[in-house]
Amino acid sequence: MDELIKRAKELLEASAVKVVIGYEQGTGNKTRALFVEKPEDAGKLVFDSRCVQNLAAYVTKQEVKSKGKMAITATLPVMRSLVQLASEFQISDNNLVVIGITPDSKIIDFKNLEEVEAFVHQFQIEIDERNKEILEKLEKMTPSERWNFWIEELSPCIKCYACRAACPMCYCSRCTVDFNRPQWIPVQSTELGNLEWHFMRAMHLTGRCIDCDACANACPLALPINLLTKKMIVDAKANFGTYQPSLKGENVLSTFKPDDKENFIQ
Amino acid sequence: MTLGFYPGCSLKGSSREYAESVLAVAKAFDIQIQEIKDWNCCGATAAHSLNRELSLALPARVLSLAEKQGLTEIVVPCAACYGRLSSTQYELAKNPELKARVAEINGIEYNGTTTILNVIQMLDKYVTPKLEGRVVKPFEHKVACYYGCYLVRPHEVLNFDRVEEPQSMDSLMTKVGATPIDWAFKTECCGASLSISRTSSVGKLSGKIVGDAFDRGAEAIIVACPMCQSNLDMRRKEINEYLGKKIDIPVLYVTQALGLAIGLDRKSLGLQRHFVKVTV
Amino acid sequence: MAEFEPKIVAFVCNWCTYAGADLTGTSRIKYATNVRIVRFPCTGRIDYMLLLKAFDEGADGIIVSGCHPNDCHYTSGNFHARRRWMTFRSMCDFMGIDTRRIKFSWVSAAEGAKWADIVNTTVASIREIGPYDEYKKVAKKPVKEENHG
Amino acid sequence: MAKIGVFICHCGENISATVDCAKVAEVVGKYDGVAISVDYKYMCSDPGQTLIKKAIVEKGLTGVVVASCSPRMHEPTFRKACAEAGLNPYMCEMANLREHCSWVHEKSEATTQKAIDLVRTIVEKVKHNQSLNAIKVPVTKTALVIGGGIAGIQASLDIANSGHKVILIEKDPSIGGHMSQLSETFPTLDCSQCILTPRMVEVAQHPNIALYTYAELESIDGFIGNFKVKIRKKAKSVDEKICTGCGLCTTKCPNKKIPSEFNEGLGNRTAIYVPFPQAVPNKPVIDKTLCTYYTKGKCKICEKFCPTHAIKFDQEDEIIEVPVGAIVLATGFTVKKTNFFPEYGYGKHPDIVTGLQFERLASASGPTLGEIRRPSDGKIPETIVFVACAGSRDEAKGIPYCSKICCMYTAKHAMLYQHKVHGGKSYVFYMDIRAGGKNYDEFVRRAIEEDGVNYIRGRVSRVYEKNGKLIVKGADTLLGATPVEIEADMVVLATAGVANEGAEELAQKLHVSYDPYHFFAEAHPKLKPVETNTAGIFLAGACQAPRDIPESVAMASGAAAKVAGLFSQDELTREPLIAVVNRQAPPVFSSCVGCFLCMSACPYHAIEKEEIKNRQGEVIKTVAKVNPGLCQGCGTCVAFCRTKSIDIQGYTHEEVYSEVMALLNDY
Amino acid sequence: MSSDPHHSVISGLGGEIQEHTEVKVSHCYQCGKCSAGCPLSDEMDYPPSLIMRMLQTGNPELEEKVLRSFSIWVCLTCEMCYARCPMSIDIPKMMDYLREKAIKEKKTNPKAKQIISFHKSFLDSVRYTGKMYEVGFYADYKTRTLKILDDMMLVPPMMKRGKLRIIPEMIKDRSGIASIFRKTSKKK
Repeated sequence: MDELIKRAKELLEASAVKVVIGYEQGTGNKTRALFVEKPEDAGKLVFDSRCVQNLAAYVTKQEVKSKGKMAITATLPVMRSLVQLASEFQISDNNLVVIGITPDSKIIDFKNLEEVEAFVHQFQIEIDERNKEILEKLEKMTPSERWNFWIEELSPCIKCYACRAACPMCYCSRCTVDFNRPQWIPVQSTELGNLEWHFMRAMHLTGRCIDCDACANACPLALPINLLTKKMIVDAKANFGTYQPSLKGENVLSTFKPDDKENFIQ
Repeated sequence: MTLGFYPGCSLKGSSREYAESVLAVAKAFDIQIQEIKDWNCCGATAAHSLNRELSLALPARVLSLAEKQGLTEIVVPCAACYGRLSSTQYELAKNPELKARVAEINGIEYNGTTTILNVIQMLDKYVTPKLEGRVVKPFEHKVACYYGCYLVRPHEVLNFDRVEEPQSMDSLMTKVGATPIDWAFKTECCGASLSISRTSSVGKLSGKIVGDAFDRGAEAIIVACPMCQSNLDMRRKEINEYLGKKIDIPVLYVTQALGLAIGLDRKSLGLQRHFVKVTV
Repeated sequence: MAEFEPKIVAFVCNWCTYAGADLTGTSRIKYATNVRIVRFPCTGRIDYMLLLKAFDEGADGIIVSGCHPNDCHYTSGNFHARRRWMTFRSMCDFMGIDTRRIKFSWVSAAEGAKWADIVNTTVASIREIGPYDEYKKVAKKPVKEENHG
Repeated sequence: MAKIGVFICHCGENISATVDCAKVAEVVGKYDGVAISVDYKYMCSDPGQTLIKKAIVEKGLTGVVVASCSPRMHEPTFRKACAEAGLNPYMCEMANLREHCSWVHEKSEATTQKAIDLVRTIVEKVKHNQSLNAIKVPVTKTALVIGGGIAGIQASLDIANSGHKVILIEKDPSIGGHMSQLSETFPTLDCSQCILTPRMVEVAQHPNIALYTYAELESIDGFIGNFKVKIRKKAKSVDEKICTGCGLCTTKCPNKKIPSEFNEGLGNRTAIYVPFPQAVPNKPVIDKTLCTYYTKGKCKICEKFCPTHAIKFDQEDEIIEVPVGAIVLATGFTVKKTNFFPEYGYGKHPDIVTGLQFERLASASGPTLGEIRRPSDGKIPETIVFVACAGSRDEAKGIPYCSKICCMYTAKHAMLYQHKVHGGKSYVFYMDIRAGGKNYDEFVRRAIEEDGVNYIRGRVSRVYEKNGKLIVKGADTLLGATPVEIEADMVVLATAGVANEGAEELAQKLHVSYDPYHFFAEAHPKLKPVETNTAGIFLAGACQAPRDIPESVAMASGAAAKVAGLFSQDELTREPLIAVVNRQAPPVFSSCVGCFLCMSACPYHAIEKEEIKNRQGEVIKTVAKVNPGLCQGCGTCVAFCRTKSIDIQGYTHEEVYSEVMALLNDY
Repeated sequence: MSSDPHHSVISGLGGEIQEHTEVKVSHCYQCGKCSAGCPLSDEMDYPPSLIMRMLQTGNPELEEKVLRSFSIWVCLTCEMCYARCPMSIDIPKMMDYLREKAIKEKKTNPKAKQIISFHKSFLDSVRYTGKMYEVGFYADYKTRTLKILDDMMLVPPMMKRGKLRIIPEMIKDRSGIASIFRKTSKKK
């Protein structure tokens, strides 16, 4: 932690960056995002197991970007998000410095995003056992059981879009739900509106989601919406092979193999 | 490091001079050789002609033993054995069910991790680098390097040298002072396993080989396979009958020629055991 | 009550399946009247949200069809579509949307008969399964009116 | 408020037999936005069209729906009619009542109901249609032809003769290609050079053709009608303007032992050289890689002797940039060399030669002046073996396809041999004789029946040398595959025709797709044989697949016709049914967030990055932009875009959305 | 289109071969290169490419001929055909299968008696000693073939040169070897 603070200080003092994005002690036993702009404030930075929020969500936000070059304390999920964002031209080495934190909480410096990519590629994106079980349980259900399950689960959704705000990949300036000619997604939080919103959200994250669970963690009603994206990851792996964010930016849906399986097509 | 050694049956009997020369050379370059304990026959042509599973099980057992003995790399001087062992490793690597089945038959664990070297690979790896200054009696003869079948074929299994007109033995012989000739029968079959059951064919096939080598002025034929050697050597009577003339160029194992070049004595290389007198 | 007449919407590409359906016509092959064709330049253009919309509006079944692999008028539109369908389909399945009601197919400009067959079998199977009330219930549409006018 | 006119066609009885057209007209007439709804016997007839035109004018229609046959049949007709009446043609759509309804259903309520639904759907679409204007792209009426073989020559001449400018580039010092190396040509046995050289000269002298030999394509960008190409003119070290082509230099050059490419290594050339006597242009170049001056730093003998002081050692590569409207790829092919064949001795036997080398031996202008003499000792071979399918149809060697031309030239070779060497014995090992073509099979029969060439059906397993003879081991599969062994003096391998070295890179440069063997891919195997999937780039000759001379020439003329067609207008008019990325007022500029996933999805590389800059010229935003010249309108990008920032004209979100809505909802 | 390597377009023996060895008889287009390169095709009743053709027909009579052919026993598995086959068809592997089948179905060609006896004696020797004990196996082979005198003149000189050992070198784990033979010779 001290090392993290030291690093942040250095960067700010050398004014290599204008802002360092990290965590600070929040209310209760929570941590929250912190934006350090003065070296003397670096001391506020904390890092421990409670820091699960995916800070990558901030690097595309105008108000943060506008501060100038950013540094970000990046755990593995954050690093994955950054690689994906870079592959979608949202960030680059010119406007971002990555202070990596390894899964065993060591600090590593990265010269550039290539190095970050190389680092994250050492780790496979694996759905954890608990969720695997849940997915299997769901897959065992009949379609109508699944249907009822989701209608049921999603019915409380109030379309507050906290999931969208928390997701580093949801940086679009205009989300499809805000698009009204035509109105693709019913705005009201009706059963249908909720269903279609979460359906589309998962589809848009196919091949892009890096399974950080930020969406589910952010949901005030604790809806299991991350199951949808997890399912997409499982499928993508099964159907299109390796699943890793890569700077090559070959999204599974924007590329194809002539021999992709098509057993479902008549 | 110790190099595993799988002599195979011939090297224990009719071709013991091959074993002798291999070991002699190994000793001369202090390569630690360790024979695989309680090894069995690879099954040779007989096994794969009559019983596929057996033809995989027998070599697999040998490889398992090597693994058990902690031998990561073994040399298999007999080209036929080398072929069988390599093919088995290849087949089983390709086909997990078969691998399981074979392990079950043999009742020994098999991983297929052993590196299998033929005699030339062994020499290239452990001898040629140290050959500098060791050649005291350059083997200054025109030699026909004869590879036969199992040393180079099938290529996708062995992936050693090139299938047509291989070069490895030739370059090795050049290093010990010999002059390899360019000839046409480097990889033609000598008749192999038909030696006893269909001697006439062997006389013909081996005849063509010895004939071509002779016509192109070879003073010796160099081989790396006991079957080739015994067919070209012990069957010289039939060969000469086929060719209608008496040809007496000797047939040496690559290790014998190399042994002579580095000054090992002829007996230790088993040269007295040949049918065609080794005059070179 | 009269036999249930399923509403089937077909999303097809202009160059293969639409032309194929034309051929069905020119060859006077008869098929069920339940299907309504919407024409697209290429399967690559077909937005999966439209398929959901079709269910919203009360479709009981959907056909999506285009050029066979390697025959795409735009060389690779159908390859992209195929991946999208694969993902869309398993997403539907996972959320309990009845994938038996969505038929994907390749119908070339020469396969007039195949088109008729696809339509007939689809209609038959949907008749079997019955109307898509499950979805209709959820889609009881206060939403609908807004989309018109 | 929309004013839609709906015109229901009976199509004689084709529609009205099963659909109650009057009822359709009546029901649809009640829909809001429908200003007029009528049915008529033949809408496509003159009176029918007049009906529509009148309505447009009188009722001031904002959109037209013609419910008749398939739009694939008559859409152009009715759109034209609308345009003539002053309505934007893209405000006219068709409902397919014939192919998709009346012809496929029995007469019934349901059928009529379906017809009504179909019309309603299209009405709703038209309500959301926007006026569109055809896209006009200016056309640069100059063609670039890459490759100066017979295909390139033919294409250049045809384009030039149709009155357009042509730039022909050839990587070698002379045009002529493989054809200039050939002796006689099948199936007529007329001399290759005799028919080719006049064309070569014509190219050089044609006022519309700019010929750059010793030049290669450096780079390209732009799109159909508007390509920008950079051409590298390699330094010839000879000033062409001054050089008279007297050839003195080539006789004086001390470096005389360089294997001649033109003679396939069977003859030699000098370091400063003209590839062959009839070369065009007939002026030498210095081979920098082998010239003694360039390699060792001294010599310059040629310079000393050059009467016009044309030698310029300090000359450097020159890169020129030219705008062109179309490109013809005619880069040809090459053949496998004998060293490709382990079983035939890795090319170590001088008397085992390729078919192309045999052409040189048989050619009057060749190293043996047309006498068949074997390279090793110049002896005339008494027995010669021709091996067909050498490498071709050989999956194990990575060439599973048939090289197409070998059967014919092998027959020709055997024939030429029999004509030139009396009493000579010739054998051809073949697997199948593929002589499809005018007078082709007759030609092969002649070789067998009249010239006594021995055809043996079987593949040669091995060739090796013994006592100055080449032992050829084959089998006669028509005699139960009995082994055949022939002692030959010379062996000719009909080696596989393969794509050029570097074909792949060139294809990638041009965004032209290619097959697994690096031959360039045509846009459609049957209907677009000379087009590529990149508009404005065409194919001619063996760069697309092994081709013989007649085919190459035909293809070249085909490609030329396409180019001439393209150049026949000053502007390219293209349907405006293409994708567009929306633009909005600052500070948003566009809803596009610039993730560029669409880029990798576009089959045509039509999506570009556009940097939006502020007054200070700083980039504020980078968004996608569709190049209207490249976009073909598939819409794959549209279905991709998460922010719905790309839309495709003619099939916009709103249009298709409202179609689906209307489809399922009766009023 | 099936990607299953075992899926065969040919019925009968050809199909069976593909099923068990993945050797696709249908891939042969009869170029004859195998027959041309085979060192012993002149001693075969049907050269390799002809065998392939016979199998392609799926004609039971021809298949019978193949099984009863001498060719499959003369084949040396020298792998030359395979090495040069333009379609990479593993003919030797197919030959192995045919030999095994011919024995199972007792359809071996009479001319092949010696060759087969040789193989059998060889394996017996291995079965009992774990290795190929030349003297023993040799004696056994001779009693099988009644060719007592053949090669006898080879014996003394071999002895002299110490190329024959009188006492067989026994493998220790004889039961292991025995069980391998038992398990592999079980009819499946």
